[in-house]
Amino acid sequence: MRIGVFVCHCGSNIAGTVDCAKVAEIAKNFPDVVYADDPMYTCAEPGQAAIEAAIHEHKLDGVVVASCSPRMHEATFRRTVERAGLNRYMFEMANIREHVSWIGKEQQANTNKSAELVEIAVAKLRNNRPLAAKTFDVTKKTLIVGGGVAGIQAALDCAEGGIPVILVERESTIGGKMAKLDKTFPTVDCSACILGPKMVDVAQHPGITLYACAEIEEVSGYVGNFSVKIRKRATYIDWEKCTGCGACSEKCPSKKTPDVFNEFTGTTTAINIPFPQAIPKKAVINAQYCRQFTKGKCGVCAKVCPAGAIDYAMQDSFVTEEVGCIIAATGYELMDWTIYQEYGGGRYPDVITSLQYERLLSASGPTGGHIVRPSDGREPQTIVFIQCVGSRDNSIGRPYCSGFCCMYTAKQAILTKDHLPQSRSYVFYMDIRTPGKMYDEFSRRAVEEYGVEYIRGRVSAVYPDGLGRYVVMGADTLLGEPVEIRADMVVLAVGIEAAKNAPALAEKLRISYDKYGFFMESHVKLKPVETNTAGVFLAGVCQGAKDIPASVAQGSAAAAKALALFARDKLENDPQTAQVDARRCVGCGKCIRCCPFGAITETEIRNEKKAQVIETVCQGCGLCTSTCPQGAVQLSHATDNQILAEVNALCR
Amino acid sequence: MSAIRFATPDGLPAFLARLSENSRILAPAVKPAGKRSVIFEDWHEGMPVILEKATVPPKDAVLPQCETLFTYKKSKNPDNREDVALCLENRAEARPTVIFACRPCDARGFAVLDRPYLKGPFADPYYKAKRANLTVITITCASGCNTCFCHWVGGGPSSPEGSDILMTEIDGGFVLQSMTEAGEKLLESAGLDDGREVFAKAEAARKTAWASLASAPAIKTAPQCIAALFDNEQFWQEHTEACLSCGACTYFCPTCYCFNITDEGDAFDEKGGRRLRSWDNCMSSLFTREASGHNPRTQKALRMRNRIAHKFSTYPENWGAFSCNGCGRCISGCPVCLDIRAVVLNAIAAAASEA
Amino acid sequence: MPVMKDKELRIVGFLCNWCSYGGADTAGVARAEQPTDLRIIRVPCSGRVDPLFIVKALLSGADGVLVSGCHPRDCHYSSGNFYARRRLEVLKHFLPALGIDNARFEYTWVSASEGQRWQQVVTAFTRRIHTLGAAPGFEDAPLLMKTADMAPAPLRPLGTGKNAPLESLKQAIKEKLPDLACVIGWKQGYDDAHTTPLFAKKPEDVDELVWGPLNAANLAVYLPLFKGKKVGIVVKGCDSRSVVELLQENLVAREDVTIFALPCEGTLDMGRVNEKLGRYNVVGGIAHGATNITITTDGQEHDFSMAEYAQNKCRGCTEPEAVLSDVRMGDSPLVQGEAPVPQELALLDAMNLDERRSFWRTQMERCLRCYACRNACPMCVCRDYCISDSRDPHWMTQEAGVTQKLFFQTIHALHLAGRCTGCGECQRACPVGIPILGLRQHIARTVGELFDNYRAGIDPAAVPPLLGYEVEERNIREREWK
Amino acid sequence: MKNATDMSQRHDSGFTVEVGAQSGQKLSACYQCGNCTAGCPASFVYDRQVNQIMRGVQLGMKDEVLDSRAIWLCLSCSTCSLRCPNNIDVAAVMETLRHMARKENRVAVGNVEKFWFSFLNTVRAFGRSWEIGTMALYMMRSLRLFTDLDLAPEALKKQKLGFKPHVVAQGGASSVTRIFKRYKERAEREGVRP
Amino acid sequence: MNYAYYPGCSAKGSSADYEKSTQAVCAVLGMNLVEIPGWNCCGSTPAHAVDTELSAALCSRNLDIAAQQGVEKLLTPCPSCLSNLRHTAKRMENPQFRARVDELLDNPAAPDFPGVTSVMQGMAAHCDANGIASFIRKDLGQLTLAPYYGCLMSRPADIMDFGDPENPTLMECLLAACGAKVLDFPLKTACCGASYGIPERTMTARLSARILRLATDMKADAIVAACPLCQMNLDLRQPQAAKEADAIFAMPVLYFTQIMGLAFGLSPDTLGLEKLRVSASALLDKLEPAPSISKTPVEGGQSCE
Repeated sequence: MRIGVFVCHCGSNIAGTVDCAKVAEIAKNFPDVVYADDPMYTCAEPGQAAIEAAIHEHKLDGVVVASCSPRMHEATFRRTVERAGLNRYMFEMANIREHVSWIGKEQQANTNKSAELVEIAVAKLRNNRPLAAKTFDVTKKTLIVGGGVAGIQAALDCAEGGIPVILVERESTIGGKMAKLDKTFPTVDCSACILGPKMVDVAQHPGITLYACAEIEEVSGYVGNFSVKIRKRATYIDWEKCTGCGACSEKCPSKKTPDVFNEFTGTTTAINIPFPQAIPKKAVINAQYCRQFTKGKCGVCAKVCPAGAIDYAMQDSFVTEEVGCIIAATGYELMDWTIYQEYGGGRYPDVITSLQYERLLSASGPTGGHIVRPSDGREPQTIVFIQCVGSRDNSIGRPYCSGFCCMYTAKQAILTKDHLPQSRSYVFYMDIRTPGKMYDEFSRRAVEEYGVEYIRGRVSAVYPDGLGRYVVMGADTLLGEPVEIRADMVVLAVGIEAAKNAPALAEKLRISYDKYGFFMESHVKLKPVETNTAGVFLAGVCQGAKDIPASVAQGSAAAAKALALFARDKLENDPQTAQVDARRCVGCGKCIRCCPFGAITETEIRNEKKAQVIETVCQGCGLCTSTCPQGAVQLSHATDNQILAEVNALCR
Repeated sequence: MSAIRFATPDGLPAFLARLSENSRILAPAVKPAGKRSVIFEDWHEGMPVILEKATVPPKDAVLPQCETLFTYKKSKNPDNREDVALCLENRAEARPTVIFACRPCDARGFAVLDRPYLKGPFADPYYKAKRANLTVITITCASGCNTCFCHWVGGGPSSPEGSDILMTEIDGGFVLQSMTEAGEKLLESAGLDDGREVFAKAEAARKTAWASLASAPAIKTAPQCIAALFDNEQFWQEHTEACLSCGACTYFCPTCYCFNITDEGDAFDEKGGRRLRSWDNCMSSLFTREASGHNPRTQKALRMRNRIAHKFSTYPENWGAFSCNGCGRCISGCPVCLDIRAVVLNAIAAAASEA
Repeated sequence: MPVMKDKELRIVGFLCNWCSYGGADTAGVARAEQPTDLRIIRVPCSGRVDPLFIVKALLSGADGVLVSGCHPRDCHYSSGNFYARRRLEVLKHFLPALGIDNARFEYTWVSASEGQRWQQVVTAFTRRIHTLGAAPGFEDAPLLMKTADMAPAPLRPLGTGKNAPLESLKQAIKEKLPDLACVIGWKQGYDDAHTTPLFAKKPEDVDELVWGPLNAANLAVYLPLFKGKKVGIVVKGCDSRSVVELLQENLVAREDVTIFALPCEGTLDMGRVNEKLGRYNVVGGIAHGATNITITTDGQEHDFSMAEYAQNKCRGCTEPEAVLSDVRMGDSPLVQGEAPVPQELALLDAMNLDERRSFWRTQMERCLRCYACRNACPMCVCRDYCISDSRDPHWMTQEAGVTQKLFFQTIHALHLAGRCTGCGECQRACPVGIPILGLRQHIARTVGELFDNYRAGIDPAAVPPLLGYEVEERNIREREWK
Repeated sequence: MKNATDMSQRHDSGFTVEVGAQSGQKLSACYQCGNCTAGCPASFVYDRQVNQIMRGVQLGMKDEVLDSRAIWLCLSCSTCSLRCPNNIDVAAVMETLRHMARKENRVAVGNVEKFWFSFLNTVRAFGRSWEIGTMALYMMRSLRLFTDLDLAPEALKKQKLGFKPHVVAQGGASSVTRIFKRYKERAEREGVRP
Repeated sequence: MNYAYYPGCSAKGSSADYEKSTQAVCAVLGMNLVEIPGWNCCGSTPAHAVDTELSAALCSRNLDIAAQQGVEKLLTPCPSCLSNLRHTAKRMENPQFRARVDELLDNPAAPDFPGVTSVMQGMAAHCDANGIASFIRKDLGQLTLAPYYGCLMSRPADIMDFGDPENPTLMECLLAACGAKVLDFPLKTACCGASYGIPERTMTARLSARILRLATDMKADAIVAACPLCQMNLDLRQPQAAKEADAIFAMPVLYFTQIMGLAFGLSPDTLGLEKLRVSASALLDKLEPAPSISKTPVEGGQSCE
């Protein structure tokens, strides 16, 4: 081979602690190295041009760049060598910045280490082979997990862009958390009025297939060709027949079923449609409370259903969809605030969550929009809002800010004043975080126009005073004093957490999640919608706390990513895939067993069973290579011989 | 006129010590284990003198398990990195070596090796150097053994072929008789007592040994018979079914001399590249696998045919003697007790019936 | 602490591209100072790190090897690190069997965001390696010859199987023979005192079948050669485990193999039998007692009691009867007690790391690299394509040094992890009697300890431990970096 | 009128580090939510609230902190530590400050310390505490002769208080005395206030 | 069954009734409390407020005695003693700290100390709720009780290991097992003012008043305490609290052992009820003989642990 080595100064980033010229000089003695140089900025336009020129001038057939991390510029330099006519895989990088110059100050040790890293790279490069990508067909269809506002937006945008959409929703209706809200900040317009039409669009759009009461069971495949098995939970209603007339829930005798949609602020019937605007507007039986299931007899709904849609024998069913990309929009849940024993741990009926309060405010809620105390149905006069319950609290492992609580608390305090003009509202806060258009103005209105008392400090404890009210023990740190309020009702701005089975879904999608269960984007700033798994995108709070406008924006962004992906008819694979040497293969199938992607199948060559890699499915992990005892499967670009060359260069 | 000397058992260590002043001594050493083995090892003072037949023959002395033929280094011209100089360093090394207490069959092995390595159109310089520096002291066998068959193939318990000195145990000691000039020279300076008086006892012992052997079947026709069976795959398959293809038989055969050549290391490395010659094994599929992947002998039966034919047919055709010398190690050491004698006899019988 | 005070040592790191390499980058971006000894090799996934790379590095002069991947559950390839965790943990346990301090090898999980953790890991590991100092080699270890002690009492009475219903078995084989290409068994070898495999194709061949303590060879080794053909095989209990393992690994189809089984009363250690028989011309006869056999050579009688001359493995045997069979005859023997530590393993256990290096150097010097151990192993299914003699991949050289030889034994042992049934054919086949079975026993014990007492070759439907994983491993704990 | 605090002058970072080291707490984790103050049962008698003390420590305002009454009136009930969202053991910080103040002989609420010593003196003498003895000593020390006089009749009537101290048997009392003696000697040797 | 026992100084003085009732109730339960010989004061709050090492030396001496006796588990009724002993055991795990403490002691302390636990937890471990119910001789069904642990019993959580530090429920479990109605008393772990009754009377009075006020408003028949100091503040100092709060309290404050004793049919005298400042006679009037010796299992748990 004829190898050229370029040892980058990176200004003073590398040259500050590494003698780059000396590294280049040492590199000249490495086998097959015919050219070495130490440019100032290799990645800059002149640096790249110099590589191209050297390839031509010195007839190089392999290039090593010693500079920053390959995670930074490998793609850049691969394009560079390709421009000069080399295969992009005839290139290796030595990371002498992040792994050398930035982590140590001793020049001699750093120079020596850099030279060795170049030596490893040369050793590997001498074993490299040109690789070529394969093209494959794309299934132009998007699957969206979660029908909250982010998922709805993504679905509508994709469908409008001409891409068929499969929308999978865990609950019996789409709408997510937003459907439970009364009004939305900062405009205080009705949540149902702005979300409702979008939900109807989803139902009516011919390009959107909606599976409600459904969850992702299995995901296989890869970008362009995912195969997703969906579990449709038994609803005990044949939705093909159900007209959503509601006759069943009118007659249902099990009226003490907890009302999930209303956040348990009231009860409902065992068979019900969660709310009038539900999409799909279909009934579901809660088998835990339905007498037909608990007692074995009842059957009232089956008798009254005019469509004959009731099917007590229904089982979960499965459907498999082939799609080209997946958008995860699984949203959030409120954390279990009852771990706060100092707020009663859920034992005090008038200490409620903000989302429950939202249902009390809502005209379609259990109280018809009247604010009353759950304990005795009386109108509260003094209401205390406590912010950051379960947010920014290291002691329970939730150091993050939930993002939108400051705004909705201001909104709820304003609405409270609208509903109960005589009432007094207090908001305990640590910081007011309102970085949005018209946001801070909105929260100021709560103080200036609605007379909400903002008290800067946390609440240490809430307890009943024995006389029907609650003692709220707080501090006003601006005043420098502890304060106490006798309240009729306490509303907790409970922090958010990722949806309960988000980690399980992440594992199925092969994407990462942070330690709180929020999905990891590819790059915090520059790739906030992509994940590390090609073809899987994120939208909404599943990626991190955000409010409705941001969720909608990210839904659209995810849809744009899907549309961009499908703008091409064929995709190219990464040629760093496993290859089977059929002669070496004994057909034991160990690689097939281990492959996380099902990318290896069994084939027959001259009556002998052999393994075969489906190159477009292979993701290049190399597990098969380390599994195969006879070394018959080799991962291109990380073959045994390539890694052995590196080991040998280091250890002798 | 050969030199004849006598040594008492107690005198042997001193004898060896004296030899070791100028030479490397390879003598049998016992390796205790669940399965005990006897290996030729560098002998030095203080080690016991073992006279048992070794598990592995002393072939290694002239044909090492792996030897570095030469090393090669590349260096770049500092002024022009494309100008690369190659430097070879020959590693043919030959220290004066004495093999002590091998058996006549082992010694005959050297005679078998000598033909292709020295007597063909090209002499192998590495082998030649080692062989020229080798002196072989052979202890004659006192009896036959269940797996030995040296007398079938032209040898015997006191066959002198390949030996420089024959050593025979008699009451109270050993008679050492030089068979070559080198042997004579060695014995003359060995500081041993004269043995001419007791030489008759040695001759008697050798005769007794001969007499103890069961009579050998006639296998003179083996070369033709085996050649005749070349295309009889069924014959070879039947006789190879139990074979594991391990080739252990070839590794402790005193006459197997096939080798493989590989290059290791990097020419630019400090240690340089090494050209290695190592034992190869015709019972392995790898032996005949071509670079293209094609293999003319994929079946172990064909490989077995090759091994048997080489020993009893093709080698005799080329060199006029069997290349098997009947040491029987391939029988006693085979993990599944394959018997080369049976194959040869069956081949003669099968050829007869075919004819 | 930029550089350790003493001279740099050779530390090799294998880092997965997605998490740990990124974590090391993050540490660099944060200018987190680290010792300079480590050299990082980037691999796609920790699952790509064949444990053999680590052994190769350690045998070739590395003083420490560090593997780092994504945290469990966070693997970019979803499960690569789960497999890695099992394999690397097995290696971690295995290294001391060779005499290598396993503190020289560590694996851990560092995510791309954990720059600080990476700094901590590198610093702690480098400090650890400096505390251990440069790794000692094998080639210059002082010689140390040791042999295993006598085996303990067997778990069942050993015998010669003289009362086994051999004739009924022959009859049963003859009945099935028309449907089979052949039935593999044993017949008399070159003399009465040795047996050799029998490949019975005709009814009269079946009459040659013998049963008894001379049937040491494990015939399961031949089964893969008949792949696709219907064959019968006569098995001892231990052999049946090899058959089960072959079935489990798809190397033999269940419908293609008919298993004939008799209860085994033990087999002789032919190495010691031959040693006692010494040099002889002819076998005059062999007589089977209930618990001993008498071999007459050149007119002299030699008595071999099974209690004394049985193979070591027979004493600890808990499966004298086939674990899987189609035709089974004879009475079930009673096995009492727990299997003791096998002798070869006990021998290793009794040595410290320095002694083990010396031991292996001493033993390995006489290895001929004939690979009879490999070819006799029923689980060595690579056969003609063993990586020990290939150039691509090029794991080994032809050099005759101790490290090359020991590296081959490591390849064999690691490839057998979770698959070795302890049949001992490797050691039995070794023409120069190297006690290599100890390495396989060591790894089998580790597999049992880590994976719920898993034993290879018991259940054809089991998932071999190293081809599976648990998200939460019960017996593998991540070690802390403190 | 008070001038603005000159932060650059005020900041005694050594003090901050010392408090952190002695208490074992990460003081920079405090983000001034005020939960400690909100939960503190004694806050109403404090001159500076707990969160202000924490702030003072963060800023290195040694004099303000060590001269505060609050650190003497802290009840050691640990409510602050329990409620702190940042896992700071605030009670440990308060105790550390008390120790530091004592060692520098800055005792803002003398009576508290006098009471402690009265209590400990009876322990030193008898190995166990003796309530009447404690009270007597305290009244003498604090010159508050009427302390709890209102309770005396009831307490005496109910025989709540023993007129005789409980002395530890088996030489235990002298063993305890020796503990105090060694403690005092060591403190003097190390130059701190015992 | 014998249990090693550390009574604490107040048992020998101001809380003799706690001691008396503890001994009596434990005797009924089959727990024989054996004082470790030659124990000394743990130093209480003053010792650790003055110096941690001094406090640890005083506690270590006691733990050492117990260790020398071969004790595995040491019981103490007093939360303050418990807290000091447990803190010391934890701190002594630090070798440097231990060395400093050893300097103060006659002999270096034993390397391993026995575990220390409260009498209340000891009872729960000894006897499950059904077991306790089997000793009931009086029906407490008419009593509404406010359980009060004080601040030390459950805090800090990692040292004290007493359930949820905000909401311990062990006492509720015991009292319910005895048949009483138990309030969910929100101030159960609030501070009563501790020993500041002497140097800072108003503080303690106000804190105690808060607790008494809530118990009164919640219509408790009595507050049930587990700490000698708390009981003294709430009972003996009740007039001071009332004065401070400008209220009138008549809230009996009993030890939980006294309540248990009443349920077990022990005489007021045996339980030292005469030592209460606020008379418990109203309580005694509400007791009725148990309808039958209750053998019915108590709902909701076999064990209070």
